[in-house]
Amino acid sequence: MEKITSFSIKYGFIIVMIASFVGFGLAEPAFWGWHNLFSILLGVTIYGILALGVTFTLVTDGLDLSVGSTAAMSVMMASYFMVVMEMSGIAALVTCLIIGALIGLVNGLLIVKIKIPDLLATLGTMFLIQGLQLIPSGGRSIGTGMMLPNGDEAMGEFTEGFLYLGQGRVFDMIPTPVIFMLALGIVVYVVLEHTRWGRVFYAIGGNAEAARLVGANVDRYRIMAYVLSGLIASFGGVLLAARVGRGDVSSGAGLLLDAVGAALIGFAVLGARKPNAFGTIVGAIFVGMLLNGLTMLNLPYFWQDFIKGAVLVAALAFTFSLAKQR
Amino acid sequence: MEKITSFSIKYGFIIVMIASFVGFGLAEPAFWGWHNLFSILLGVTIYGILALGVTFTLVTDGLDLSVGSTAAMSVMMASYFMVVMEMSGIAALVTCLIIGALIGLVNGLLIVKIKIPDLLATLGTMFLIQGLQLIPSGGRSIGTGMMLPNGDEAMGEFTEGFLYLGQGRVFDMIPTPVIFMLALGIVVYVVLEHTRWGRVFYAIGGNAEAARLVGANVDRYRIMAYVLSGLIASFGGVLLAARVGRGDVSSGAGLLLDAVGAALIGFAVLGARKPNAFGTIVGAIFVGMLLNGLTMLNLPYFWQDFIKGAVLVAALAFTFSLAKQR
Amino acid sequence: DAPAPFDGSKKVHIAMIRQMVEGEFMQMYQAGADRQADLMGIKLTTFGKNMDNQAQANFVYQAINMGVDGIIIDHGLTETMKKPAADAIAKGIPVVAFDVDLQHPEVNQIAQDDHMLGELSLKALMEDYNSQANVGYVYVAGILPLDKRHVAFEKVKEANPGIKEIARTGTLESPFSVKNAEQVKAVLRANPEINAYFAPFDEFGKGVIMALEENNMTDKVKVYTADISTQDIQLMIKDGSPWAATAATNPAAIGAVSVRAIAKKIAGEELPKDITIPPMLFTQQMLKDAGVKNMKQLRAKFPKFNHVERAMAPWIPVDKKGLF
Amino acid sequence: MTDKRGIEVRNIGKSFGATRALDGVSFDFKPGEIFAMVGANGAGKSTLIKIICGYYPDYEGEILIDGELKQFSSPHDATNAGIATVHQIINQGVVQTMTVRENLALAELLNGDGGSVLYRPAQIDARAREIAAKMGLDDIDFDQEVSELEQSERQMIAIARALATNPKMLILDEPTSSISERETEKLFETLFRLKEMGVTILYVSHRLHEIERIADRVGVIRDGTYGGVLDAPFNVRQIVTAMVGEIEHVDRHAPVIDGSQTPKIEVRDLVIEAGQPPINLKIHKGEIVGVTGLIGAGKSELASVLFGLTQPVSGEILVDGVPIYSKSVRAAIDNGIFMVPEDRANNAVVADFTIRQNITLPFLQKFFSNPLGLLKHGHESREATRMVKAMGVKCESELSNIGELSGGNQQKVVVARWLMTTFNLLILDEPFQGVDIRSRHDINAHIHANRGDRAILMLAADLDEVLEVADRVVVMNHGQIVGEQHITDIDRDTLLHWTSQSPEDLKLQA
Ligand SMILES: Nc1ncnc2c1ncn2[C@@H]1O[C@H](COP(=O)(O)OP(=O)(O)OP(=O)(O)O)[C@@H](O)[C@H]1O
Ligand SMILES: Nc1ncnc2c1ncn2[C@@H]1O[C@H](COP(=O)(O)OP(=O)(O)OP(=O)(O)O)[C@@H](O)[C@H]1O
Ligand SMILES: [Mg+2]
Ligand SMILES: [Mg+2]
Repeated sequence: MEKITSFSIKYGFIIVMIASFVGFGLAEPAFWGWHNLFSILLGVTIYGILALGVTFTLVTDGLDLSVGSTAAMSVMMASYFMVVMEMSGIAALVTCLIIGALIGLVNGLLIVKIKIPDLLATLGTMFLIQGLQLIPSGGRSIGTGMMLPNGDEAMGEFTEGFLYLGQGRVFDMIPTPVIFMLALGIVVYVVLEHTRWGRVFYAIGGNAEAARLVGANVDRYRIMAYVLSGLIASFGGVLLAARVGRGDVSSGAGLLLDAVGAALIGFAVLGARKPNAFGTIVGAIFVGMLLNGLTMLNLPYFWQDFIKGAVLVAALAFTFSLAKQR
Repeated sequence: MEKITSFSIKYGFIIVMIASFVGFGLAEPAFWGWHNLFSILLGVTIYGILALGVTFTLVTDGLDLSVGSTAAMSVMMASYFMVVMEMSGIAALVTCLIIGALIGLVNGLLIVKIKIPDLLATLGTMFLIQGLQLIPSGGRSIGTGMMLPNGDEAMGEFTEGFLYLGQGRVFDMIPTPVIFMLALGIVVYVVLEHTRWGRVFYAIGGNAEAARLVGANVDRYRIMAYVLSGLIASFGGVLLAARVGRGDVSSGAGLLLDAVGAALIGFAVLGARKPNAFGTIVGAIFVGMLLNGLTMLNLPYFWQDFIKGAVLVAALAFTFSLAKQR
Repeated sequence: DAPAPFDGSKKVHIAMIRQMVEGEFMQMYQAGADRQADLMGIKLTTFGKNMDNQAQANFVYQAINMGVDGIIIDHGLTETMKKPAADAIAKGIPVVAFDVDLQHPEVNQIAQDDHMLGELSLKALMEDYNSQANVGYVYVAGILPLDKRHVAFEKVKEANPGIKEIARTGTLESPFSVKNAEQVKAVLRANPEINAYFAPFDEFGKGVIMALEENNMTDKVKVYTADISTQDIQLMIKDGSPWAATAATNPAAIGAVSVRAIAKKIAGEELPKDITIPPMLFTQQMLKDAGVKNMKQLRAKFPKFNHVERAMAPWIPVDKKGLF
Repeated sequence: MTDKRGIEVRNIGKSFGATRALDGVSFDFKPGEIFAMVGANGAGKSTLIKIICGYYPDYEGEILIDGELKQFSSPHDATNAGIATVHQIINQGVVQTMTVRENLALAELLNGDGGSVLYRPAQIDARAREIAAKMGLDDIDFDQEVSELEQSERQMIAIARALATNPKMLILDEPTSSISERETEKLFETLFRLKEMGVTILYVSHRLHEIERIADRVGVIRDGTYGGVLDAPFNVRQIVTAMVGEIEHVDRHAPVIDGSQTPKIEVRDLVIEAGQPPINLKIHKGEIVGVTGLIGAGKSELASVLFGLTQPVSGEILVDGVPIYSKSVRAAIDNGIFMVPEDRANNAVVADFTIRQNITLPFLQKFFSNPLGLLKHGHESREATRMVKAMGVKCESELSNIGELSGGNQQKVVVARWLMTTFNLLILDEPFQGVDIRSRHDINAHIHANRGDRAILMLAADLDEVLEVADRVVVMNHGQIVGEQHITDIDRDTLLHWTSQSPEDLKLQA
């Protein structure tokens, strides 16, 4: 009995995932195609990446609500730099990452130094950035040929290299963003689970006071978590810009909730009951797989939110109720 | 010095509020008109009401992310009941409130009984309801004359009385939703500050274990907080339906963040540094006033998000940094 | 010789109250309206919070409180906006509406001919495919212009049994194009027989294009849409672009028409109750032949698109340079 | 030439907003001595410690180590300088969500100066074992999460970790407040060994008998100011006088028990855990019964059953001869059974509530008039003020947040909340944890003066504490009651023997 419970907690989620994988494939063989599997992965890259950033803040017992708008900011800025200011792709990339890290730094300082609770501080910066990102372009989408305020046309273009970040394929097969997501996932996993820093992050999340008293520089680590979150979010935004090929004003909105959702589903993976990189990625992929499969079965879009929610609730209820029994 | 600090903490927010009130009026005299002031209040009713529900959950140290979609659910259900099922306005109202309370109950049980962390549980129900609300109408907005799946037209109508909830004016002057918001605000204020239930809610938020050991039925109170949050959110949804006069699919979108924002700005009002009903309402009105004033000054929409965020961050930074110095 | 109050007797103040503010179409509409107001020396105040219907109703009252001379209502829900509009008219403030039926005899209705928009795009499709096509469709119910275009599609399917709808998706979740692309990709995998796509809204169209590109299917499926913008043009003229045709009105022109219409009303001039703006069809070939790369050039090469001869008057200056 | 070695603090001052916690305090701590620091609750002991260990980098005054001026900007700096600290609040010393292993090796895990950034499980495990071995903690499960551990085990982890750093100075802030006699002995042995090795030990405790026994010198802090230093030999009396002045004697007036009377409270054949022998206990009107026993002897479990927190397997609880059944805390309270729990910070205090709000919490209905249920401010304020006065809580006003009070004063508030109304049984679980002698005396006096014909059950691992309060001492061991003595014929040796019997001995007796 004990064993069954602990097995269920540990592998229940994975089993459900495999079962749905098999189920979808039986119902619609195209689901199992290599190409489709990569499409699923590609579909979750952006919010999967954001979710990795969110994981950092969750681990330190915080939460960054500004990741969605930071990513959107990055989309608009990357486009603005290349299209209007005619910067090179690499310069645009680096500048975006710097901006993302700075946003994270501001969040971190507000939370750690001014001691504003995390939800409040990041909700504030979320609104702030959401507005800020639209100011340079006056609220318009940014693409080559767009009219500038002085009546000229913007002549810059997304560089080839930059577009490759979002649209390239490695070995003509694996989309580059997928590589980025998996690589980042592995890095975050290793950092959190197998380095001392990771232990410090978790220790701070468990008891910041204790960590401080044994000599960890808690403030610096917590700020670092937000900086990483901002940095990763802006990288997600860069990939999104590269995929879309222009600065689309509608970018950020849905990203936040999807990213937070993925990170939270990660709680249920392998019965972790705490934020963890592996779970985050698996959670993101699971949601992507469900949406892909259900679309193939021609389920209307509003069923998708419902199912996303039902899965999240079921996974959590399962994990937590079993864990409680133990 | 001491005195100045504590005065600033206590009245800083109110002073900024009065200053902006004066400033807007000087720039645009129409701002001060009675009618405009009621417009401002009317503009914040829906999310102000939702924010009151959020306040309950914040007080018990939780957070209900599903309020926005509960309200949206209520919009769709009210419309469905009246337009498709041709129920009376009062029956639709009551049924919606019951649904809202039930959603809250589910949240409460997930959190208290299965012990899923609050953010996770309510994020799950948020997605779930967001999908669920669209299922009865197949994802379409609900209005008189809409096509039903069987090819008939829906013949029901929003009743006069129901519409009055959202569009009526008391003394030909004060919009009914404003009355509801203020009345509900007063009720929530009295309950939280001046009844023993409120005291227990706060005690639970401060130290749930201590509250349990002085005999409070902590589980019941926490469930109650979510039920109230759901109930209030669905009431907000009913008012929204009555204002819009139609079951519009896009209703819920911005509500969550605006409601949470208002409740959080409430932390800064009178230097409370904790969730409180008075601050919530004042926070909501402040944001509404800013948006109204800035629109009058013809500021583009994207500046509004920016300013909303800047105000939130500034108010919080001010309150918390001063409080820290003390 | 302009009529009062445009004779310089006072600065006319107009409110434009919007349901949607984001997106290319909406931005161009705004730009057109701003430009026209500028030319006429009108103060134009824009009210809008994206997709917040009750806020839109509030804004009407706020505009009334500000004592504006006229109100343009741009999109919105009939049920929500008809009462505020009636209240404004009762206060003596004239109202015109774009793409929302306000059900009031004194409101002039401006609309792009959405039905025709759908028809034109589908006509191009039928020509290209000889009325035999397996069509993928992107549609979200409950949005008025999309619903009208949807009706056109239903009619075409009825009249042409060779046009088959194979699958339908659509979402308004942002980021728009990416979320739609994910869905379309899954549909294309599950239904390889699809050889044409009807996505009567350019934001949907971009999602389809992205899906085709990422699936390496740009040579297998052609896409038919509605609306046009610089970015759309860029995508259409790209080498090997699957974007075959789009039917569009000029949003900037509609913006200008809206301002002219309300101005004429304020001046007390005659104005037809319904002002419809006819769309034009642009095929990939037309654009390539004309060497058009952006909206500015498009307007220069297709003057009919730019100059919508609606709500004109000798005293109203029009934008000759065609800035948008 | 004075000896420059050791650690010297000069003219230390520290304010928290309007509170002046320390003002011009100077001490010198010599190598190879155990320096005990005493002072009433809120005197500033913990604050001084946090200054020395780098937690509060902004203070007035100077810290010299071996004659050299030092300024630590973080606990990390202090650790590097060879200062190891065990803090008063144990839960500030462990990370509950991590395993025992990780907690033992926490310093290595979090700092690992110069070492690899990689987390090396094997290394950490070895280190954890080494640390555990020093304190004889080998029987603890290394993979357990600390959240599942007892308070005493948590404290042992924190102590073990501090000892393991081979410090130059070891600071212990009330290390014995929640560990048992046996563990205390082990700790003292270690301290004596470290002393031999020349380590400076700064020891803070409210258990003055301990100090009498182990300290070489005693430094006194009085209200944040320097209160003098006593050199050995000294006795408890002298320490008390130096600390808080003379303390008058508590009138005990143990009631005369008439065995034929119905006891106020009777616990009859109560089985708490299946398979355990039943517990029987009578408490008469006006009687204060003290229960002692080692950590984990089952005292708190008995208390939880009486208080309705957990349900017994079988057996009865009778009040005035009438069986009652408490299926919840509320029901227990309604039956007149109250409890002050042992873990004050986690289970008793609502830190961001005012003193007043904390006092009135269990009996809110009294202060909220029906039917509207609105608060009667005046009534609440009067009652709270009365209790604050009666218990001698040291505070600015009853509207201060309780979180700003010192531990002892918080404890007085927590006790006060239950004394507002009449009761049948008051359970005090480790009521004097971290409470200074004066406050203990105040609480004790108050309880004695107001016992009336009610029953009081006091649970404490420390025999001295029990003897201070109880009329009768009951010893628990492995979940059973193994013996009792009246206060008039106490024999310490027998009591200690009872507490330390092994399960086998107990079986033999049975
Ligand atoms: N973080 C803080 N903020 C405000 N005041 C504080 C803080 N820490 C301590 N104080 C105040 O400083 C004074 C000294 O407290 P401290 O904890 O040092 O006393 P102590 O001697 O250790 O008492 P105890 O024996 O109860 O542990 C008290 O008045 C306390 O209220
Ligand atoms: N939360 C718990 N989880 C696991 N075991 C527990 C728990 N609480 C108590 N126990 C076990 O129950 C037994 C009695 O513990 P109890 O807390 O009653 O002891 P105690 O005599 O009150 O000691 P203390 O001085 O620590 O309060 C011990 O063996 C202990 O390990
Ligand atoms: Mg202390
Ligand atoms: Mg105990």
